[in-house]
Amino acid sequence: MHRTLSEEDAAFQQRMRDFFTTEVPQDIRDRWRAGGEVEAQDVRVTQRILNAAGLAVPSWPREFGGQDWTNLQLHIYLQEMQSASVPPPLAFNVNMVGPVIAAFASRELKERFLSPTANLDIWWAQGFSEPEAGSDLASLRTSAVLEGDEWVVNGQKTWTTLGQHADWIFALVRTDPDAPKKQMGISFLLIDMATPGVTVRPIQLIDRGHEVNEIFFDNVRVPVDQLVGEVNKGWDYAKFLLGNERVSVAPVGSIKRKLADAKGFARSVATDDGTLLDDVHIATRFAELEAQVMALELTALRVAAGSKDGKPDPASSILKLRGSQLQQDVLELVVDLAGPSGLLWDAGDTRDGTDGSGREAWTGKAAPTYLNFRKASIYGGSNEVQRQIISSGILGLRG
Amino acid sequence: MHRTLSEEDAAFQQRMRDFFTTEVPQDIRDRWRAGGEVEAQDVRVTQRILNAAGLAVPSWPREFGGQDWTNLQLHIYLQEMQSASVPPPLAFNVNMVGPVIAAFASRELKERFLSPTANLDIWWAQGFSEPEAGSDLASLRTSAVLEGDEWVVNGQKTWTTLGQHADWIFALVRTDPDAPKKQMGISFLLIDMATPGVTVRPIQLIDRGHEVNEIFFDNVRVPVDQLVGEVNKGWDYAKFLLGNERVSVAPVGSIKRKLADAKGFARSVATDDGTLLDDVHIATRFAELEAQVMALELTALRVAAGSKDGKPDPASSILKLRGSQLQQDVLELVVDLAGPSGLLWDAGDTRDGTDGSGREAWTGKAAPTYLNFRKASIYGGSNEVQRQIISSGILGLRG
Amino acid sequence: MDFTIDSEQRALRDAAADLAERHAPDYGSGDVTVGPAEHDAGLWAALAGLGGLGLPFPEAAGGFGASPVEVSLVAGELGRAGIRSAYGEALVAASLLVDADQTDLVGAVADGAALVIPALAEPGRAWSLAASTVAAEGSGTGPDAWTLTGIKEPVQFAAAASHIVVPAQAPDGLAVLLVSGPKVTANGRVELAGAAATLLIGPDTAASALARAVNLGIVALAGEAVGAMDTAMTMTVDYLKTRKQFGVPLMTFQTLTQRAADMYVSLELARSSAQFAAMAITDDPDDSASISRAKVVIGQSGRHIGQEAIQLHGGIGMTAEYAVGHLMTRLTAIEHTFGDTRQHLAALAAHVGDHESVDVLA
Amino acid sequence: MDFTIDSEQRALRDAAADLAERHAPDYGSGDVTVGPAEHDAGLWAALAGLGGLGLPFPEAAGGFGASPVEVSLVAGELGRAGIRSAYGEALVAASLLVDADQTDLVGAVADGAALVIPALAEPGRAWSLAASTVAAEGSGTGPDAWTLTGIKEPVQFAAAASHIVVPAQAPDGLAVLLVSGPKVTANGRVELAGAAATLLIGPDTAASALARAVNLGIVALAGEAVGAMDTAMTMTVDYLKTRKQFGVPLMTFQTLTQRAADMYVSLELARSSAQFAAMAITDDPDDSASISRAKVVIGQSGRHIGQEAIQLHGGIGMTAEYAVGHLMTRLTAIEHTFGDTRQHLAALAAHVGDHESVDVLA
Repeated sequence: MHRTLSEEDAAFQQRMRDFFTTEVPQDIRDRWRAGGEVEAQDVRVTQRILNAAGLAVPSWPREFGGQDWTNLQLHIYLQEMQSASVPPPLAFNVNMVGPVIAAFASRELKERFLSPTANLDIWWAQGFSEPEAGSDLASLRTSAVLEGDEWVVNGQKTWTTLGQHADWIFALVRTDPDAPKKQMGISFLLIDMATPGVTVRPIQLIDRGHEVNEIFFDNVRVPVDQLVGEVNKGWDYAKFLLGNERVSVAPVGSIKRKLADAKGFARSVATDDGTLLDDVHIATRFAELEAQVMALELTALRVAAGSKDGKPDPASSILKLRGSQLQQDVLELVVDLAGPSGLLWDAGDTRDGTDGSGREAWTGKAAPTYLNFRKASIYGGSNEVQRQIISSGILGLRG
Repeated sequence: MHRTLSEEDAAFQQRMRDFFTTEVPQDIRDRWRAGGEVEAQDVRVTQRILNAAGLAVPSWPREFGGQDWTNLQLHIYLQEMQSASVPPPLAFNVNMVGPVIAAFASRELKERFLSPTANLDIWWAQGFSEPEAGSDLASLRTSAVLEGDEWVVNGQKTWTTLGQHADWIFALVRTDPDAPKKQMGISFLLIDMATPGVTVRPIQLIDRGHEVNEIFFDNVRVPVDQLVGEVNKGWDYAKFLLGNERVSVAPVGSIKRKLADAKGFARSVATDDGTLLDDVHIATRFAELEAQVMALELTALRVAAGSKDGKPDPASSILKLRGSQLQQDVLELVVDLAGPSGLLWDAGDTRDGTDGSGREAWTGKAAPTYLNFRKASIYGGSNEVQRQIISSGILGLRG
Repeated sequence: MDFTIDSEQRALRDAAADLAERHAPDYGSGDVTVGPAEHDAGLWAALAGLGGLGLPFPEAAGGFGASPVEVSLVAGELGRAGIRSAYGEALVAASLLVDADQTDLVGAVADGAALVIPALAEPGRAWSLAASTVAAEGSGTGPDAWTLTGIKEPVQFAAAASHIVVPAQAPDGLAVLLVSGPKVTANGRVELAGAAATLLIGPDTAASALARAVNLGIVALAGEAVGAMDTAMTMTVDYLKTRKQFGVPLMTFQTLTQRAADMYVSLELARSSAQFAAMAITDDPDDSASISRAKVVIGQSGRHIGQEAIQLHGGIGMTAEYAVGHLMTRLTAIEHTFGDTRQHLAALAAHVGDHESVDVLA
Repeated sequence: MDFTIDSEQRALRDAAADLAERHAPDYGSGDVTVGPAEHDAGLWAALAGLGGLGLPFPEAAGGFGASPVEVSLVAGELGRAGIRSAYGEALVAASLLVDADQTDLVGAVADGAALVIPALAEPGRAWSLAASTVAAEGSGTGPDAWTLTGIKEPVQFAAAASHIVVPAQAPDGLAVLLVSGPKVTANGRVELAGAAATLLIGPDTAASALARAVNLGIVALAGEAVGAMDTAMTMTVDYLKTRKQFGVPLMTFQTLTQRAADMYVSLELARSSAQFAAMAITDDPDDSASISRAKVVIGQSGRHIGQEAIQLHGGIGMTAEYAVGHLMTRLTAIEHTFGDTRQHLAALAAHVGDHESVDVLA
């Protein structure tokens, strides 16, 4: 048990830090750091830079571009990336469909899809959630019926994040409506968004942004060879995917980046006798959040070290649950820092610059960002679902 | 809608304040205020003083010593009593068995018991909980079998508060083991603790105190006329009683008294630059607790005003739930104020008095009192049960 | 202490409820403004018609001789319907106009002819009523001959305002001034570079007048917040009853119903506090301590209920087509208007040593 | 960063677990001390035999040349078994003795011949390492010729102590002194009226030596606390599995299982923090910031788990015959030993502006 990094890991850390802060353009990183709606082009450019350096898909099998890193190195990689405000490789590609294809698809599909997926030549969307299903994912209704050598897909997906940018979508579809359990009879299908019958409808959220969509499938014909693995085994692949998703969603580096930025915000707000960072209540909230984030980061390191052969450890639910809480707590703090300056939302343009009296852009983003991240405890398995995984999977409490 | 008291109510308030602070001996009130184990004699003396003045059983029917007060006056009475640290009339007598006897018992039982119950000539204990039942009160097993003109009682009760002082116990007993529902077949029996076969075993709690007991019944013979109301209707009377209990358990006045005392405690602890009451974190906790207690008190006033004909309003669960939380929060604050001085428990005797350097008695009581009051969210219907009453009884959420 | 309302108040509340229903945004349509609202002239005229804008001010001062209790009732109905307006802000400004004996302008405010808004926020500064970076300079020739320099930002509804009321640093201390036809650049930015102003209240009484005015504004916001919480609560309960997951209604899940119960507790505590706040300043307009306590309770309850309402709904709660997210947005804004929870706690904390306990029956 | 333990550490931990099992209080018997414990000479001799008392100190200084990591492992097993002892206190005192080159006495401490306890608390004063009302006066004839005046109280285990270590106000500032055979009046009260003392550490380095010593003490307490939380968690889970209400096991009630999950999260965060704290001062004994952060996490987790463990048990959790209540009692005491959550937060808050973020991989 020791705190310091080995020489090798310290060198690795330095290499990552250098790469992220010099090879990814500053303007892209500035936009990412400021938050707000995702610029698709920034994500594309960044992922291609990373991919060229072998840094886009480190968790994939070596033959498809992965790295033989330790869990600690993977943590350092993510930490440094988030710390430098580098837009991360698209999760739908890198953490979701890529690993599923690599693990379960035919050699043909692997060769067709993995390389463009790693390079974001294909932008993937996730077609899992449905309006009537909610947390009960397995009750999905979108159907695929085999006609000749095509699956004919009908139904609707929702909450499809960044679906407006997507070239392809991986979807769970019901291929056997008569299966004895709802988890059976589901397949995992790859669908070109340009196929006739696919429609995207944007959903506006309460932060004014457009990041999720409804996707409608109206007699969409999908070649039979675009089904991953075996027919009616889709639920197994989905569980594998969701496990990966959970492991990747303790955004410790992002939380730390935001908390550090928040200190700058606090320093920029004058009070009657100093700045908000001098206010005892505010300073104490920073101290408390730093202690709690430290505990989360340490737990991420410890749990990662304990997980075996890539299988999702139920302990990763701790990271998802606590990570989303702390992410939300930090954004709540930022809204409080913005105070009356946050009561109007689109303020970035009013910064004066000459007399320093203008409103700073972060104040106008504080409230919508806070509201947007209420999603963190809902998507990717709500916090209630994570607690359920912990209580039944770890504690053995089965009601 | 107006804030101030009417002239009549203001006069009532003054009358109560004068009575409690002049008619109840100072030494009794000092002991009560300091907390710790209950002195039975203090409770007896006080209740008799109150009863002589018509202030022991104001909620009872007029003919048995009650008062025709408004709900606001009842609130003022309790508030002033608690504020003056007057030991309240024994709840088992005044809020529990008394009202049940007055509402459901025969004229004969009323005449036999109500007057000595009001005057605490009989100290009652409550025989409801059983070891195997917990929150599921109705699954009780203590049995009563009719033999001639006597009920023969066998079984065990537990968590019997202050049972060591009790002269009589009112108990729920199963009189029809074959009833189709567990709530049926229960009767409400009055039992003299001196009857052969009744045994009391003390339970020590983690505050070192002895306030609860197990009571064993071994072929205890109870005259048939000591059954209240009708046989097998005991569950109805218990529900009536528990409703009354809930209404009476928002100890706003006691919480305010303790919070005010805590300010004095904070002022008595020196820091490197003042006292704990000057510490911003401590002062803010006081301010926050005062705001929250204010909201509770206002809600107690508002809910009391809305309740009709003595029926327990499900809204009273709000008072029980929030009251117990705030009670616990205040005691948690007191432990924090005691700090290292609270690490040993029985410190009252070390106060020096001459040089003022001795430890004050409250510091040694802080931790055990805090621990003791974890009971507040467990007994009288746990907070989980209160939430259940709110969600199903008020919100109509029936799972 | 009496929480009941009389028949006149009940009639006012019912009328406000009707008005609110007519002007309520139709969130389901998907084309309602997301986030801070614009001024709605139609709603405003209706509020004036109801008598809502001059309610708490004496008739002699241009008002309608009711009290903050009536303000709270009207605001509650606006909040319940999800209406976001300048109601609280306009009352703050009007309170200052009343204190400055601007009877005609108060009358114009009350009948809706004028929209007067307080310009309180300054860029890069935390909420404060004690100081200002805006400077006021008088020519010495009378109350109408003052000029202001500096920036107030953001001032919500400034673009629609006929006048703004401006706390500013005068040579002798903090003063309150009136500016007609404020120059609004960009979004909510009021540039006062040499703007002509009328001195309303001088340094002797500006601080106390401002505190009183904000007390009234907080009563309006507290009432509105409770209305919004009420609707969020009702919607959440309905959702738990009707929405099915895993083949059963959500209310089958005890962890959700227990949390709904906690929301209800928060709601009822907030309701008591909002009503009490109105009673307290009806009795004593300077009772800032009671107002701060109520603001703390409202702020904490609003955060709790807003967050839980979304969480218990799941994704649907975050969409612009569903009211719950908008309600939480508004509750978040209310928490940060006229001082947030931390600031009101700090104000209270500075005085906890001054009293033994809080006496609501005083 | 590496959280794994080597085979030597594993052996030590297993030995500590055996020792703890042998000396664990039998709460079920009902005749275990409730509240703060008395010194248990048998346990202490066993701890000395294990090598536990001199673990983190260099062999040259009289210790066993291990590190705070080993302390944390041993303390964890004590905590798990519900053993309450002077372990943390004794390490604080020994750390000061090591800094003062009291090699013989350190040796005596390590083999259990001496019990040296720090006397830190003073009546009517909040936790502080910066000042003292106890005065130290030197005769000028050497380090052994000092006297102390004042009171330290409460000093747990003082009655059993061969020596106490006393921070006191010397003419030039805060110093640390040693008193042999302290005079204990009443419960934990040490009267120092003219007590003869040896100067251990003078004002130049007393503050930093005290901070280092307390850092070590906190590592021991944090380890113990996690052990106690672990047992409370296990007992709660077992209870939910086996105890039936309304005809079904308690784990049928989702509101309880979801709260058990939250307890588990608290436990794991506390575990990481306690282990990290040990690593941090193994690297840098002066890293008080890492220690304060860990103390905050442990304090909050311990409160959460202690309170919920009792609540989920119901009444049985409050009885002296059941371990859970004792564990919460101990967790409450640990939170208030060597500075509580508020005080460590305040220490951290004073420096939040000094760094951009916390780097655990430093």
